[in-house]
Amino acid sequence: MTRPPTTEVLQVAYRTMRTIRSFEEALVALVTQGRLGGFLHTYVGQEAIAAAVCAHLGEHDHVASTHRGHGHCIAKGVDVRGMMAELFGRRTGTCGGRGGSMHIADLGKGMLGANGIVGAGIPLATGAALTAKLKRTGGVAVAFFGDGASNQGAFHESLNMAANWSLPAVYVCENNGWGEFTPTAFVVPVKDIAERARAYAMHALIADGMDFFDVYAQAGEAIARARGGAGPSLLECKTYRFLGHYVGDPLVYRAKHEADDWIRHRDPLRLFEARVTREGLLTESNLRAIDVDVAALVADAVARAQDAPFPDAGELLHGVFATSDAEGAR
Amino acid sequence: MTRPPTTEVLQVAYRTMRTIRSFEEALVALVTQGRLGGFLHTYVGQEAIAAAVCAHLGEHDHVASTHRGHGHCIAKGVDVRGMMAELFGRRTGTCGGRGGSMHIADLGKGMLGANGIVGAGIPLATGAALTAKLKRTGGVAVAFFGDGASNQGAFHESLNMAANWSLPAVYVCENNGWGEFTPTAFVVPVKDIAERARAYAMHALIADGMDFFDVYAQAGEAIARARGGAGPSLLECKTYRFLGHYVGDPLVYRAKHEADDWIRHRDPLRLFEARVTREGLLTESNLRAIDVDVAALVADAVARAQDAPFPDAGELLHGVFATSDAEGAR
Amino acid sequence: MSAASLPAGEPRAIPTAFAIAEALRIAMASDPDVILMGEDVAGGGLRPEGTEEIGGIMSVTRGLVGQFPDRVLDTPISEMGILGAAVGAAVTGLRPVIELMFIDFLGTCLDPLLNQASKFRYMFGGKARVPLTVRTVTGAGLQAAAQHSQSLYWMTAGIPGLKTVIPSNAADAKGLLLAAIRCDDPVVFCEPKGILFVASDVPEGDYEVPIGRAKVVRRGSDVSLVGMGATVGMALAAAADLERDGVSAEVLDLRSLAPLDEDAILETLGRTGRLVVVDEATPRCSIASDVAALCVDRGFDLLNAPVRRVTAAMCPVPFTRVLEEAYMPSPARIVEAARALL
Amino acid sequence: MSAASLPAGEPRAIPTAFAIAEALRIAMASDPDVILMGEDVAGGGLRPEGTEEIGGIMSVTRGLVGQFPDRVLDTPISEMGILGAAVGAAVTGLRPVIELMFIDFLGTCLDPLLNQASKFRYMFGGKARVPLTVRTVTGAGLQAAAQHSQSLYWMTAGIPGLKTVIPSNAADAKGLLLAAIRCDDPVVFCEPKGILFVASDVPEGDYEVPIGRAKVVRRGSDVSLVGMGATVGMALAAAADLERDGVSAEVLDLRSLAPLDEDAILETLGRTGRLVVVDEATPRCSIASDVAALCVDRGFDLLNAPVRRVTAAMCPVPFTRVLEEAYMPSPARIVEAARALL
Ligand SMILES: Cc1ncc(C[n+]2csc(CCOP(=O)(O)OP(=O)(O)O)c2C)c(N)n1
Ligand SMILES: Cc1ncc(C[n+]2csc(CCOP(=O)(O)OP(=O)(O)O)c2C)c(N)n1
Ligand SMILES: [Mg+2]
Ligand SMILES: [Mg+2]
Repeated sequence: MTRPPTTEVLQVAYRTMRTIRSFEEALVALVTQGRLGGFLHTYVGQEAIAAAVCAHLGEHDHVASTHRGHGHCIAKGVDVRGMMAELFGRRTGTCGGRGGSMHIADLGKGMLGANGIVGAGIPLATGAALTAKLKRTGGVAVAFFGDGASNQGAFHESLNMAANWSLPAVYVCENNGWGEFTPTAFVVPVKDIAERARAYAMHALIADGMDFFDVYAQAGEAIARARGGAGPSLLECKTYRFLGHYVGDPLVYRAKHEADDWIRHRDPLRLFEARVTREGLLTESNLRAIDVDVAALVADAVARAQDAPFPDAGELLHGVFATSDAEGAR
Repeated sequence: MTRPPTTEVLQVAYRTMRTIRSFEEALVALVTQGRLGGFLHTYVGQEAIAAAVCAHLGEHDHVASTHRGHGHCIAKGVDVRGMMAELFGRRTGTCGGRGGSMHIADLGKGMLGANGIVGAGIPLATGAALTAKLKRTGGVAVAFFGDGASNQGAFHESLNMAANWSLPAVYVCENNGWGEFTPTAFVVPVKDIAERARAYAMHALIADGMDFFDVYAQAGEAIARARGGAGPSLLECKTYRFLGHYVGDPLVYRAKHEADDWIRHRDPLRLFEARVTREGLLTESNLRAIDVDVAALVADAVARAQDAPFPDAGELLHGVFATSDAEGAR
Repeated sequence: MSAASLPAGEPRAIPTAFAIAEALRIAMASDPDVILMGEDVAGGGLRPEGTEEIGGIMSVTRGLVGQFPDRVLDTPISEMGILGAAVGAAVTGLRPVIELMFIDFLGTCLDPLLNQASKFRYMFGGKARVPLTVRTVTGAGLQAAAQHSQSLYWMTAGIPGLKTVIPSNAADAKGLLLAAIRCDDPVVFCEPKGILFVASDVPEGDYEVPIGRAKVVRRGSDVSLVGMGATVGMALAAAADLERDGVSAEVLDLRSLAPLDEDAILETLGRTGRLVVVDEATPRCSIASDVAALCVDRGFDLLNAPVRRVTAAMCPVPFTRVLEEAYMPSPARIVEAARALL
Repeated sequence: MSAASLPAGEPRAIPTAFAIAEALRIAMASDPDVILMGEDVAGGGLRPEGTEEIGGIMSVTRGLVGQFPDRVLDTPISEMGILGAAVGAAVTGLRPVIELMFIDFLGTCLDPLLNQASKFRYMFGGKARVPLTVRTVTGAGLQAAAQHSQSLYWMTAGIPGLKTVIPSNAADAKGLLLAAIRCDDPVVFCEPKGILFVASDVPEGDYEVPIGRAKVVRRGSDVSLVGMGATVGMALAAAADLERDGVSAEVLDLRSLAPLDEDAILETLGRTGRLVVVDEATPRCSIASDVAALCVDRGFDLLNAPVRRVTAAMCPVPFTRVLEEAYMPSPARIVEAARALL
């Protein structure tokens, strides 16, 4: 049983969720103004999952993410200014402007990267868990991925390996009801993706992905199991993607009322706020202070990013290889 | 419920099993004598499965096979003389000598090919089932594969697709306890591979793969479901590979008594013979007559194969493309 | 049934994406065995009122599911399963057209192309037919970054038994796609980002552009610029630039990467004696290298100068605009390479 | 820690497979982060009495699990999972060495190499290290047929950010593998069937052969024969043949396919003016094409004759011996190609 979150955990979690929300609201605005390019996928609506899972992780734990990676990066402690600069393609970006939204990584923070290949993060986290086990680091590795990714062969192969080797890994499936423009029910014949754990005799859990407290509890259990040597788990979080698949998505394929219902009644930030204030865990003024902080941080990130220099075209071939003698070599 | 096999079915089945056994015993001898090369994987011990499953199939049904494909080919009606000539690399071989053991295919007989890539036959059968469904041929497609192949991503993706589309497919996993030189239990964390069907809400069955009658009954049910539009099944058959992984395998990795127990007590041909004679379904003389026939057939196949011509080196580039103008084109 | 002889109608300027859609519609209408499969190509079947399918990430298949409800199939995100099933369907009587969203995803589904589709006919003794088409988006230029911007057609072109084509304009896209779908061999049909939303004249009706034939798209006498897909436009722009300096450049559009039209390459080399090949892909093991190697082999006596390859840089595709531009071939780089040969 | 400076012991003639095993043993003994993963590399852990592990299909890893029980890991038949996990392990502190049984299986596990291992460092702004080695068997000649005989190293060599090496003899195999394992970049290490069980002199002890450096293995002045892996032996046999006719052939062993040692190629071309490149792979998008293209680009002024490519045929690998022989390069075909240049 996971202990209930402390006040500090709640403060950090709210800050994380609010930062994700504000960061991405800023992105949508910037794209609309034509100031940002590339393929951007927002995490709005799913914030509670990254915040609650990462609340149990330290810097020596690893996370592998997806194309929808901003939330996981922020929750894992990647610097928001660096992220914004990255999206602007600047030299000061997390990846020096070379990666972009789908490739933000910060290995020093245990963030193995967003990933443009659906399902590809799952084996990466499995490998990080293998390192933790063999080197006895005490670390845990978490793979975040979507419902759609659970249809990839890499999912199957990885969970099987993790179960065989009893790795300290947690597989967090964020089931948001859609894979791009196709409803999950159309391509996944089981009601719960958690059911798939049976194919590997793996521990499975289901959480309400809109409820920070539920995800916190379930993820806590899964991560404690992993850390304690009891092996991997599959944690399914039921959630919803509030915005389009990508920024610019015309959203013609989704009934408007479907999204409206979720947004109105199941917004994870509003649910969180209602509960913490109702239960006296945090005060309204605590929350508003964080909002102010976060707004300032995001504004500052944008301001700095757009003033930062671009990389130099002459550096095109830098960093292909670690062995510098081969740099740019064919 | 599958109706019990008729006398005719039993005769054909015994002939099939005996042909597989004799064909492969001949191969082992030929390799030992240095008369055959290439990578050969024998089906000895697993004959009841191919015979019983294919007893329910007609020429308009399709089968996809594995590296261990001789048994499936023979059971699906591929000409034994052509197969032997193929292994000898002759022009008269099923594939003109170009394919070899791991690539015997006969599309006219509904045999989509042995396959050198573990797991690769599973999507092929899925596609054949899709054709059957869309073209309303009434056909069924069967994928044979090993326990080891159930760890491949292609297995997961294919079963998921088949379940989603309710395809007329049957996935027959021949669990022989080993994948090459590694015990199944070491790489598959579930006791029954049939359990994996749950990940797709798919119908699952388990049969004793050494017992023709049991496989016949279970496969009959699965195939009838598929043909009747009730969707795919996963049928696990528990079996054992009597010989090495490949012809020439030193077998140092397997305890001798393990194989001996199976061979002594669970030989599918002997179990079949005991039951049909005990129950008066076939007579001893029926069986011996078939043995004589089969021995003659195999001997003739070998004799013809070794006298048949090799292809001409000048034909190296023939048959790369169906559009002949591009033959040999770069 | 070849439609090459049918009268093709009047041309209209439409974007390549629309020309592709037209080809799909014609192919499906003229052959009931043609099916489409891919992620979001139908978009979830029966839709709630007021919604529409998006028709694949580039909206190319939009509207097709309405016209051919049983033959446009949404798939799970299971590229290996999809391509493998497509091969199985192709050898059993269907003529599948697969949408592989980006060619970068080849990493998840190479086996059905590498070891199955391309080898069946040969390996089975010349007896199988594998009428499979894989449509896939290629190329950089949209800041789609390292995993959504590659030009991996060299990987498919290098596989014996597989054909790979790449149009440079909307009319060829339509005709090549019709030819690909009707071909009894597996064909990879590349849809370069750089031309997908560019409009050009496309004839109405049913016609095919033959696979395996390059086309001279501009006559010239001083230097040959050999391009493919989006680099043909770059080569034409470079040729226009060169013309201002009095240099006459011929432009050859390969159209088919495998089989390669070797004769057409040698013919243009014979006319000019100088050749620059322009390839959106990275330089190693590339179509560009094959063209150069052909010139120094069968074309040796025709050569008056080195053969230069203008390609992408030998690094992953960078995200930021300034690096992505430096990474890609460009008219300026072509001009520079050509000038150095004169 | 580079071991290049350690004194290497006396050479003994051992098969390449043993030299590879020796390199693995040394690498594991000298660095606790080195792990081995692959199918049957350990063979099922605790064994019943009287049984032994087979140590991978080529028995290369036999005995290693006894010495390093926690670091030799049997995997399921899950190449995508294995390679993907290896990338994850490599960026988090291990130095994995993967056995991909045959390079033909690349079709099931390309993505971790194509889109992950090779791109991480660049895409993450030059900040990741991916010390991953993939050992894999390549080549034809054992009648292993179309799906177990390919020389697909062109596919990995063409990927930016990935290194690909291929030894031609046992001593290089040992030194190149040690260098590959200790390299902080991902390296594909090819083990050609044609040399795996051929014995040659191998020094004892710990030494590295640097990645990216070709080696002249025979001096000559009339024609250069450029080989790699098993074709080096063929080139040497051809050179011996040519010598009987008074033709002096130089033989260059590429050893590293990516990066390619361009200078070494141009140097040998400079010495002879004539070049034949011999590649076990199919001709399209090949290392052979790259070498030819280099010659006609930077080496144009050195060329006295066409550059010929002796490669496998552009078809799947046939099973029957007579066709497999016709398919593969051979000393006779090299001699013929070289003679035609003189
Ligand atoms: C291998 C691969 N196939 C397809 C895509 C295109 N694609 C990007 S996101 C996406 C949908 C993913 O759905 P899901 O896993 O549910 O994640 P979500 O977008 O809902 O967060 C698809 C198909 C891809 N990037 N990689
Ligand atoms: C993709 C792939 N990986 C590995 C191999 C090598 N291999 C051939 S057979 C085999 C074992 C297969 O085990 P299983 O599926 O249980 O079939 P069995 O041999 O027991 O019939 C392996 C690993 C292969 N051919 N293809
Ligand atoms: Mg989703
Ligand atoms: Mg098995």
